[in-house]
Amino acid sequence: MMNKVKNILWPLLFGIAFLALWQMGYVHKVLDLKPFQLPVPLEIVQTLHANLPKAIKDCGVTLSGAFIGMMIGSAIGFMIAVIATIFPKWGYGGLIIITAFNAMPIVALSPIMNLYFSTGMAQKIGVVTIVCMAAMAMNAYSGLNTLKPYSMDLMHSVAAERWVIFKKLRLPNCMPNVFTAFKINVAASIIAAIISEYFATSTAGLGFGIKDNLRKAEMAMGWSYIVVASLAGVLIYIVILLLERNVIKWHASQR
Amino acid sequence: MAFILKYVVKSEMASVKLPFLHTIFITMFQNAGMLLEASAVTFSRALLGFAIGAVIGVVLAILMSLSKTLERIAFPYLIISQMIPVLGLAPIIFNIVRDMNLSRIIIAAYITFFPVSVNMLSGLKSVDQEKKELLYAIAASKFNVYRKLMLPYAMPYLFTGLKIAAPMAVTASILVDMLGSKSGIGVKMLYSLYSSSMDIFWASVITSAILGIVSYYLVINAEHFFLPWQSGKEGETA
Amino acid sequence: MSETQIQVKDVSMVYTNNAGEKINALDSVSLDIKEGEFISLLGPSGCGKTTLLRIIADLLQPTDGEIIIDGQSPRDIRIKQEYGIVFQQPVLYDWRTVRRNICLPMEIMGVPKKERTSRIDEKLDLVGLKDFGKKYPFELSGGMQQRVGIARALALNPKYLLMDEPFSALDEFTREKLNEDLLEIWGKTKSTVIFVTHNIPESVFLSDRVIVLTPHPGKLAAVVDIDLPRPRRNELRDSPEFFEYVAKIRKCFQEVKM
Amino acid sequence: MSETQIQVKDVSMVYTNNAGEKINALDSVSLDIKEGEFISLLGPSGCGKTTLLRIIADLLQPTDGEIIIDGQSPRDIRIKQEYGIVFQQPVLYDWRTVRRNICLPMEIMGVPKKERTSRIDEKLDLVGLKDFGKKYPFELSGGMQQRVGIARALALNPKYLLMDEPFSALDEFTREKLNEDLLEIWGKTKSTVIFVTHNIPESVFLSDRVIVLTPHPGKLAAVVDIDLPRPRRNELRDSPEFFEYVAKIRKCFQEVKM
Amino acid sequence: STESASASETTTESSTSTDTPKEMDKMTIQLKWLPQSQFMGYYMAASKGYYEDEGIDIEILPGGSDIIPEQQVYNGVADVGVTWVSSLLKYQSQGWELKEVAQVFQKSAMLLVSKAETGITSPEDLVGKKVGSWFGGNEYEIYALLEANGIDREKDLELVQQDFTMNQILNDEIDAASAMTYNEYGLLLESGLSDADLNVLDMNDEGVAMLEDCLFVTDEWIAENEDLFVRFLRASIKGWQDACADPEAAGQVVYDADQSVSLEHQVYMAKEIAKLVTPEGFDPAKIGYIDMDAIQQTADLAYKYGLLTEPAVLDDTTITSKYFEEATK
Ligand SMILES: Nc1ncnc2c1ncn2[C@@H]1O[C@H](COP(=O)(O)OP(=O)(O)OP(=O)(O)O)[C@@H](O)[C@H]1O
Ligand SMILES: Nc1ncnc2c1ncn2[C@@H]1O[C@H](COP(=O)(O)OP(=O)(O)OP(=O)(O)O)[C@@H](O)[C@H]1O
Ligand SMILES: Cc1ncc(C[n+]2csc(CCO)c2C)c(N)n1
Ligand SMILES: [Mg+2]
Ligand SMILES: [Mg+2]
Repeated sequence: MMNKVKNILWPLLFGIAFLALWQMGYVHKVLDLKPFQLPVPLEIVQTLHANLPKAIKDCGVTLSGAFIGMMIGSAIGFMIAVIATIFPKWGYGGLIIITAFNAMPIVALSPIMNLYFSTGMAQKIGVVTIVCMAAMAMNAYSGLNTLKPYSMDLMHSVAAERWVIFKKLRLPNCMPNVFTAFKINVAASIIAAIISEYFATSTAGLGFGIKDNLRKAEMAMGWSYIVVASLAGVLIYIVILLLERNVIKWHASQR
Repeated sequence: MAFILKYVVKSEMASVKLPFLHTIFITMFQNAGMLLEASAVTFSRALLGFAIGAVIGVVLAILMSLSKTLERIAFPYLIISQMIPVLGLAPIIFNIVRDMNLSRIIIAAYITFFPVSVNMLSGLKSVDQEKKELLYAIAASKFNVYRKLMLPYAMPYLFTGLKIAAPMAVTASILVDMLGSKSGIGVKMLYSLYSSSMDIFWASVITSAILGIVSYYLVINAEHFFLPWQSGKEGETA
Repeated sequence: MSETQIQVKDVSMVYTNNAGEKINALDSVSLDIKEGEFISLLGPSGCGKTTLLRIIADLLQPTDGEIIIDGQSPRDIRIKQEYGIVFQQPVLYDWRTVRRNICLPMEIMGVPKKERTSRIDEKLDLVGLKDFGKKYPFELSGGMQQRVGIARALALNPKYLLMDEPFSALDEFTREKLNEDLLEIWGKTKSTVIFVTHNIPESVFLSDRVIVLTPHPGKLAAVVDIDLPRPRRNELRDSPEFFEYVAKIRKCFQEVKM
Repeated sequence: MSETQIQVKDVSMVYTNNAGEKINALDSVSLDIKEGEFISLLGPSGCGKTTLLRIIADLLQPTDGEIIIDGQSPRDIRIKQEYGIVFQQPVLYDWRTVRRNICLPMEIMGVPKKERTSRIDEKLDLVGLKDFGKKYPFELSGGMQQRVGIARALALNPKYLLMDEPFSALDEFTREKLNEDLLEIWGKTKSTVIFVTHNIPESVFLSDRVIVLTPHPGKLAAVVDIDLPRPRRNELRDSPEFFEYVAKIRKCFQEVKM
Repeated sequence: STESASASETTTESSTSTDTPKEMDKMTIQLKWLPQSQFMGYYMAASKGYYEDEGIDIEILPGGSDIIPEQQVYNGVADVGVTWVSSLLKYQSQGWELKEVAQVFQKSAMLLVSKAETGITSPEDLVGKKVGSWFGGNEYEIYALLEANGIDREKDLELVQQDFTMNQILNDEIDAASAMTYNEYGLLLESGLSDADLNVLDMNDEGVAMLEDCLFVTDEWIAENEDLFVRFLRASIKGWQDACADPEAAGQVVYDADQSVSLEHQVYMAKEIAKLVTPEGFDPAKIGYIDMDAIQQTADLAYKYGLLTEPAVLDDTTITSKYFEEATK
């Protein structure tokens, strides 16, 4: 219990301290910035407050796209890892293709996705999907294949079929790696969703808000959207952590 | 690919949505010089960004593994850091370093470090208790524990992270090309996209993909070089 | 209980590592094992006992020679799921509780749920881990982990039971109790058992025959038939015949080590 | 070789897992160990021997009681790098060869390079792995891995040598040889040794005193002084006094298990 | 910041610049967008050596979608910037000490283009349609157009974001698209459509024109570099004059500076740009002239339609013709 309180308290304290310094102008002093370049927290909060319903709606749009895209992308990445595990020859090609996708910047992917999808949501999901594939594929592949010595022997000794080995050995064995991938993808999916919105048809979403306002010198508004995105990111990360703690409580990292 | 083409052929904008492979390759061939030159700029910056990002990622992971408190404090903020788009970040970075070129490299590194850090940290946290106790029992210094155990143990995890980060470094480098650079694949991509030169656009996209694959192979080769025991063990566990 | 069931024919094993160096682990080992026989393998550490066991279990392909079991290949037997193996290391899956680790091979073999539960209960009791069914492997002591591995293999009632130093991490009394229990189970299931051990009295107590291997590379050094009456109880250990066998095998062993 | 050096005072250990369940592993164990003494811990599997060893080595904090060593805490001793530990599992680093695994603690203690090399050679020879120095752990048999762990601890000439079933995976002869060797080394280094084993004759052969623990939770059941002359050689094992001690301890043990 | 990529300039300049030992003043100009004929005046001046003649070592920084000229100039990445007047007014209203110092485009280049079959010939026809805008400050002329014609931008039609390609209108995903006369409109023509296939709403004709490309600086910089800036402006105006006089040549110069956009497109753009910089009846000698009436209209529209929350301050803290007059003396 004490630990749980500490888990939340420490980062919170740190955050508050940082916000205080920022509010009191020290951050600006150090970075040599004017408040109209980087607004102070209170101003951001006030702006956010005034604009809350719209911010929440925009957040919903971006997050749902990010979440769906992350799930699809992770699923595809995972599937590629599975194929690479079962059919090493084929799958290796799959991993290479994923790598190739991973080298396409979001700013190029977004207009490409605009060609394929007409709604902003579909375009966003398309972009996020591609962005999230690699981390999952690489991590899952390593988790599916780095088995403890002799654990495979046990399976072979009872002539377990491939998919049984997969289900009962490889799959649980790769769970820690899957969580690692999710931690990367939480961040990747949200930022990808945001950037895809720069180029989307739709004028909803955090990304549109950020770009539109930062361009128009509405810094407080723009940053309030960044704040919302950050909070959402941290929130999803915490959810992932809680899941992790329950799903892989047997793993060394959880002790 | 064939499937996509077939599907695309039916659509009116076929050649825009996904141009035929041969046209891309012809374009690439015709513009080979320009693309190579641009690739060199982008790739070298990617390498630099990757190197810096990887080092930062590893250092952050080590710091976070040293102290659980630090991890608790830092990790949420690392996530937050990744939520700040370049549009908002670039002016701040520039204000700190006061040099556009350096800003670009920093931004590339900033984008790259995260997967390295997460994977490395997960490796450092996966070290078996008994392996740690062996060193703890002889009061090995933290430095030695990391040098002799944690770091070698986390190497495979690190390389998984690097395999994710290497093509991302290309992405990042292309992105920072677009921050007012005058050459690089990103510049070609942007110019061609906005002037509807779709052939060149696709050629640059394919080039960036190739750069990603090259970077991936570089990491794989480094892995085989640095982790020979890894390949030995595979034979056993496979 | 008379026909040759497992034929080990001139089996050799040479390990080659990445650097191309070769380790000669087994050299032309031949052996006939009868149905329902209880065989012990003895031999100095590193002589190839585990290697031989793994070859019989089709977990490793010999570089030379072959194994024939009931006219079939080890592979066929393995596919028919007729092996039960206790590994030298416990080989438990970290993410499964003790019960679910024991359950695993039964799940794979399609043993009905109810049957599984009752077998798990029975075998947990046998190895003295009744209260630890819900624990994870990392919560167990070394010997307890090993016992889970034993329970797992026994729960299968396998036709061929291969055991690699199953009792090495146990105290003498637990060991002797489990020796008796094992014989009792064997008496019922009529499994063919190949049992690797370093404990000479244990091998005498359990076996119909004791095989002694030489070190580097493992070769057949001696085969000792143990003509002690069955059923055997632990009192037998105090009998002079028992001592004689132990002494005899000890001698073989000593000669081998030279 | 007379003063109390290690004082185990009312040490209790209760493990609590994530679910909040408690396992009572040690209950109020008290024990005085003299400088240079060779002590064996005996007890049924899961009784807390490893737990006690780990508490003494400062790898685990007892939930109650304390350990005082030479007037200091285990932590102080650990910081002074005076422990050498042989773990129950071999605990080798996969990425290091046998030699470099043995070398590891010496590197950390700053033993000069030349000295390291000669100690590695010596200890490799001792455990019979001369030809395996360049191999990686996965190329070794179970017993060979365990011997690497032994060589690694012995190479340190530690003031306090804690050994957790070091010889359990070895054949009787290797074991008996290493028993003698260990005594010889101990005679020279004057280490204080705490030795966990399941082998009663081994404990008698090696120890000045044998400690027997009860199961669940581990409590002190008996302390048996072994008044056999030193230096001891393997011939001693055939002497009646030896048998007497073995029988006596076996009896203690049997009572404990009830 | 020294750019490795300044190679492109050295190729065009090297013939004249290698043997000039004279001490040169370094100066940097931040464009609002990619290197293209939209900025031909500066490229022309650079290529003809006008900057050099004024003792200026010029560096031209391209823009892009993640680059905001106001921020670049304010932060000191560049000395002078090109931006749209409305955008600059907004930054000024937020406290950024930036000052407009020359007005290069005298007209708005903003169009709403639609395919002829959609039948959008007047603003009223936009009702019920999907209309594209780049937003980020580029939407206010459209707002003005709509509201001036009594159309509610929330209810009567759907405003969607355009990426910077013209694919959406080509794909019929939107009915009308924002387009600059000099760029996007040309892209549509190049994609096979003809003038006859397209309907156009021109902001100038609709009376809602807002001024675009202007030059601006920070107060701080200009205070110390008055003379340098005047020299820069003089050279730039000369460049623009040459470019407007011979757009074909200007297109070629820009094309030489950056190869990735086709020559035809650069030439097309150059011709259109010439019409904005020197509209019919405009004296080329006055290129850069600040027409305060037009500025006032821009400011009024910006305030009226919500870009600005209070009327713009138009005095010599925000805009000045002083240097223009100096340069054209
Ligand atoms: N995977 C492997 N690669 C290379 N060599 C191996 C491998 N496994 C075993 N060996 C070698 O083969 C020989 C026999 O090993 P094995 O494990 O069969 O011995 P063992 O008789 O079971 O010994 P122990 O009683 O110590 O378990 C040893 O010399 C060992 O070094
Ligand atoms: N990390 C742990 N978490 C929870 N319980 C543990 C843990 N380690 C040991 N235990 C429990 O503590 C008790 C004693 O374990 P310990 O390892 O000390 O036994 P041991 O005497 O060394 O047994 P063995 O001879 O089998 O190695 C056991 O019941 C075990 O389940
Ligand atoms: C973020 C952003 N979006 C749109 C424009 C509008 N715009 C003005 S000039 C130009 C290029 C050539 O037409 C474009 C697209 C801009 N400047 N910045
Ligand atoms: Mg073995
Ligand atoms: Mg133990």
